[in-house]
Amino acid sequence: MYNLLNNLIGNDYLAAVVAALLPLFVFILPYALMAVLAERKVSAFMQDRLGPNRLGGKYGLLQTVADILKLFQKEDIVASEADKKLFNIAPVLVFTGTYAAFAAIPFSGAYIGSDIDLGLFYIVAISSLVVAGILMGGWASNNKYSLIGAMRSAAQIVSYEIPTALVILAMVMVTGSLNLREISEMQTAYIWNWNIFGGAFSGIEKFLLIPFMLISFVIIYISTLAEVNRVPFDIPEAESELVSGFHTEYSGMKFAMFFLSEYANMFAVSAVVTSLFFGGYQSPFGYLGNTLGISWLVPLEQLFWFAAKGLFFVFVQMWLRWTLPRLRVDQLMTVCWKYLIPYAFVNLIIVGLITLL
Amino acid sequence: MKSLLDQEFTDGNIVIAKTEDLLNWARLSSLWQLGFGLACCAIEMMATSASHYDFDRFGVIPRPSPRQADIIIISGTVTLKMATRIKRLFEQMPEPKYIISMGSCSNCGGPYWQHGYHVLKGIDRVIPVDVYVPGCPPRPEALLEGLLKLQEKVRNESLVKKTL
Amino acid sequence: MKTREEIFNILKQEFPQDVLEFQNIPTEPIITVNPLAIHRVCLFLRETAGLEFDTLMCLSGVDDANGEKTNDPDGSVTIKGGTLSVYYHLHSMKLDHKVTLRVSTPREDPEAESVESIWKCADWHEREAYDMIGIIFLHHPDLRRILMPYDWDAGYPLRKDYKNPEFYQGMKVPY
Amino acid sequence: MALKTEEMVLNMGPQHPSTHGVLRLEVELDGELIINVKPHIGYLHRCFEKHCEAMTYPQVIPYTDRLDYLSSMYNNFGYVVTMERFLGIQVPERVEYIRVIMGELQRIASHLIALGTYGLDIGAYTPFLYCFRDRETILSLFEMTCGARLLYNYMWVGGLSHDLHPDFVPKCREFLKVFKPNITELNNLLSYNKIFVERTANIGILPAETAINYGITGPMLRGSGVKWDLRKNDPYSIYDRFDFEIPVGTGAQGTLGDCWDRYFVRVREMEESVKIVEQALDQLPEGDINAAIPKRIKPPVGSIYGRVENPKGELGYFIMSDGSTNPFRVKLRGPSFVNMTVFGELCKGHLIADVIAILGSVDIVLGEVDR
Repeated sequence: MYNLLNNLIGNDYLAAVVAALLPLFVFILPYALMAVLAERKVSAFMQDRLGPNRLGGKYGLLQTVADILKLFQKEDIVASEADKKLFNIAPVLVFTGTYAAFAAIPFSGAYIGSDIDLGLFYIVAISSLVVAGILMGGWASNNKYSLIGAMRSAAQIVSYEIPTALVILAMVMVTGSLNLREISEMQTAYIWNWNIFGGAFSGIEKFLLIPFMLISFVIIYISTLAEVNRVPFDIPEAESELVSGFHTEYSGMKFAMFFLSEYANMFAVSAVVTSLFFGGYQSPFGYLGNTLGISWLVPLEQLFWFAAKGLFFVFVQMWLRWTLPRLRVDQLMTVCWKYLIPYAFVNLIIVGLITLL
Repeated sequence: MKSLLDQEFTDGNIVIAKTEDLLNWARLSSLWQLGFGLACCAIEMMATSASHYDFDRFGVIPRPSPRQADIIIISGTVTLKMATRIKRLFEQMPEPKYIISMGSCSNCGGPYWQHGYHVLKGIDRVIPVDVYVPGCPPRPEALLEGLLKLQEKVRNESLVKKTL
Repeated sequence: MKTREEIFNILKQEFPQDVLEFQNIPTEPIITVNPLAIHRVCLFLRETAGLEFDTLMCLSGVDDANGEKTNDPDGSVTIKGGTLSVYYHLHSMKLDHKVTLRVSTPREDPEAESVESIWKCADWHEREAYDMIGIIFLHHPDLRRILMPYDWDAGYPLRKDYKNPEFYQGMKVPY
Repeated sequence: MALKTEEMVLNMGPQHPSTHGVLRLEVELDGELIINVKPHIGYLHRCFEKHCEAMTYPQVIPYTDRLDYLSSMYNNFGYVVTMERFLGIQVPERVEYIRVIMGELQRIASHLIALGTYGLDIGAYTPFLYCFRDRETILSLFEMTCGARLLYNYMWVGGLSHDLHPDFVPKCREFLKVFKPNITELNNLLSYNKIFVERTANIGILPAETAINYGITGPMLRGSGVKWDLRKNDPYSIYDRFDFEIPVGTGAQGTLGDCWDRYFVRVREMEESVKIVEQALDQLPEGDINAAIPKRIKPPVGSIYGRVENPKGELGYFIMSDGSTNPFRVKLRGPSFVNMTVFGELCKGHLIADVIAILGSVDIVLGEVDR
């Protein structure tokens, strides 16, 4: 993509800037706006309500636009006792961490922000920035709720990165690559080539892998839920206990950054799960473009499939949020250290043995 | 006699007027409410947010923290002990902020106006109020009407001129 | 199960000095007790077999307003002398009988023993009686105002001669 | 050199999403562990008792509505039952039945809020709205009867303000029919949810001995396994004519007297209330509801303590009369007020999240705690 832009614009730096901004404006911002609205709509329909329907036609399509425009206009309060530098940096850091993760995510065969070989590793590493941002924000607010929320969040995200990493490791063993685009390419052709169905292996290995792939998927989905602070693991911002956790003291645009990055993060983790297990941008049953012989249609179809799969997992996250209660902080840690990590570890060993066959 | 254009210019700049409309529209369509209940009226306020009446249709969602709220609905009797806390909550909210005084108690003391030695007779003695909703308690419909009135007020606000 | 008269007789036998009188009012017979002996009496009522009053249903402070009343020029009343009372409604869940005790304390020096150590729920009730009427409960662990603000200095609102202040922390109090 | 540590004091409320109104909790914390909880109340002290002294006896009724505003009907009920005993009034049969129907519907409505907001405290948002949906139907039944949704002023000394609307009985039956499966739905969605059980079982255990000593009543006492309900143990009105159970906590998911038990007692009580309403609707006699309303209310000199089983526990009115038309002194013994006293005791040694869970299971209404 970068090369294409480079040829088009003819300037290295400009091309880099455009390549960096493109996903933000083409995909992430519209997605975040729609996701916030979708969350409100999904919750409304689950609760016998209608949800926002007064703006932008029948379905309240412009609701989030209005929300963001309003947040722009709000006064930016920094409490007098807050640590002003950290307080201001924190939301930027959280937003950057989330947004940077999108660089290595392959949206389609023709578009990936940065096609690096260490893609997966990069995503795991860069999304840890979010913890630093949250911790900073919580500390700098000089508010007890924020502090407790931030501490909980740090403990939670750091713990849940371990099962995530173990599962990713298992996947790397299976696929032999850390590059998400390559992993997606391996799962090409039809639905049974997806990693969740044993990937590109054949014969007995494939059938041996299927149960362990399912386990891996469940583990990574649960851990990513925890990493993006969604119910039932939303204890860092537990509304009924900690008011709104680490962003209690944030107002206006800084709050909007936390708000949008939460939704962006939801998609980022869903995208990783999709790429690892559900064929990434691959269509489950071949491409219309190939059939018709229109070559430029294929990447667009891939984008569609990628978005559809990612959004489905985002929807599942919302579904869970409006159904389940919240865990307590010690139970959360129990789930991670006593169940997920041992299972993930055993899973890792078995998957490793199978791939050796 | 003034022409149409002159009228536009006396009312304010066209560009400003249009931007203003947009900004006002954004503000009035996303009035996030501070999730804060005081007394009986709070139950009706909850009922307004719940399935049957659904405040969310108007873009109103409850925010637990005053820093992220736009309106505070004073829903119930304000006592002297509570009044100073409400004032602080109000001060913690970022501008622009609006207040709906819901129910007779917060309008004027309600049934407690005469012998209520510990009741503040009207929240407007402490903080400025935008919309008064009468009733004891007001029905959810009445609160919705109050919200629509507030939206009307926000719609007519101006960046350059002080609103009446 | 015992009637209130029987309970009075038992108490009178046990505490001839401190259990003062039995008023047989048809709606609710009342036993009057010495305010400084109420703790002992209550402990006896809870611990004695055959009485076993295990719950305190209600504890209410009352301004009897039986002193000398003078009308002030601004329409309010000042009361001097007379008594403030505390009513104890006891109930035994085991034996299903009830009794009502009363202690009367002088208005100028309203002191009664606390029963907090016998029934824990008396804690807040006594704080409330202190807050509203101004009765001081001796040996109460934490006798502070409970409903009114901690810095309320305009007196005890449920006394019949209570006068509301004009301002509290800069806020006008009357309508 | 050891690091210096100190306890953190966290101030929850008066504005906090889950203090159920304007309660303030001063929580002393060691990390997330609670050392001590001090509740501060009085932020909604509306001078109920002073107003009673200034009003005539019937004028007190609207003020009783505003005490526990989630169970207004029952507050009226308690007051009028006490006054009728004071005056020696026998009310017509129809009035008694209507009162019981209204009282039990109000109990369902009150429990629905208690359960719904409890789910909200634990983090489940949806059950709250489902509960509100059913409550809305009950409110429309009340509205049909007396014109008000929340504060009714419906029961008067000796009678009622309005007779039932002709449509009331069929509508009420319809509601009961719809409502019964909804209880099962609530159970599936929340009560037996694994996370919910994990959060509430073995939390805030209240032994029966402590409960009795603290004067705890209502679902809290029953959650500790004590079979005590004034409707059976000290019957008033016509409750002795109905066939219903008193649900008690069993420790099914954890220890006897934990939060889950208190929660589940409320769920089962709703089922029992449905039974009572059904029986009362079947037996509802005809009659004049205004026959026994006295022209003038002037009780004899003396006092009376009357109590009824409010949805939250024992609601007691201590009314003193000096022979005039105004009460000399009214003291309200609110169940929430007394149940709240044990709260600090329950919280010790738990985590912050449990404070919320315990507070929700106590189910207080600040209007009645502060009066």
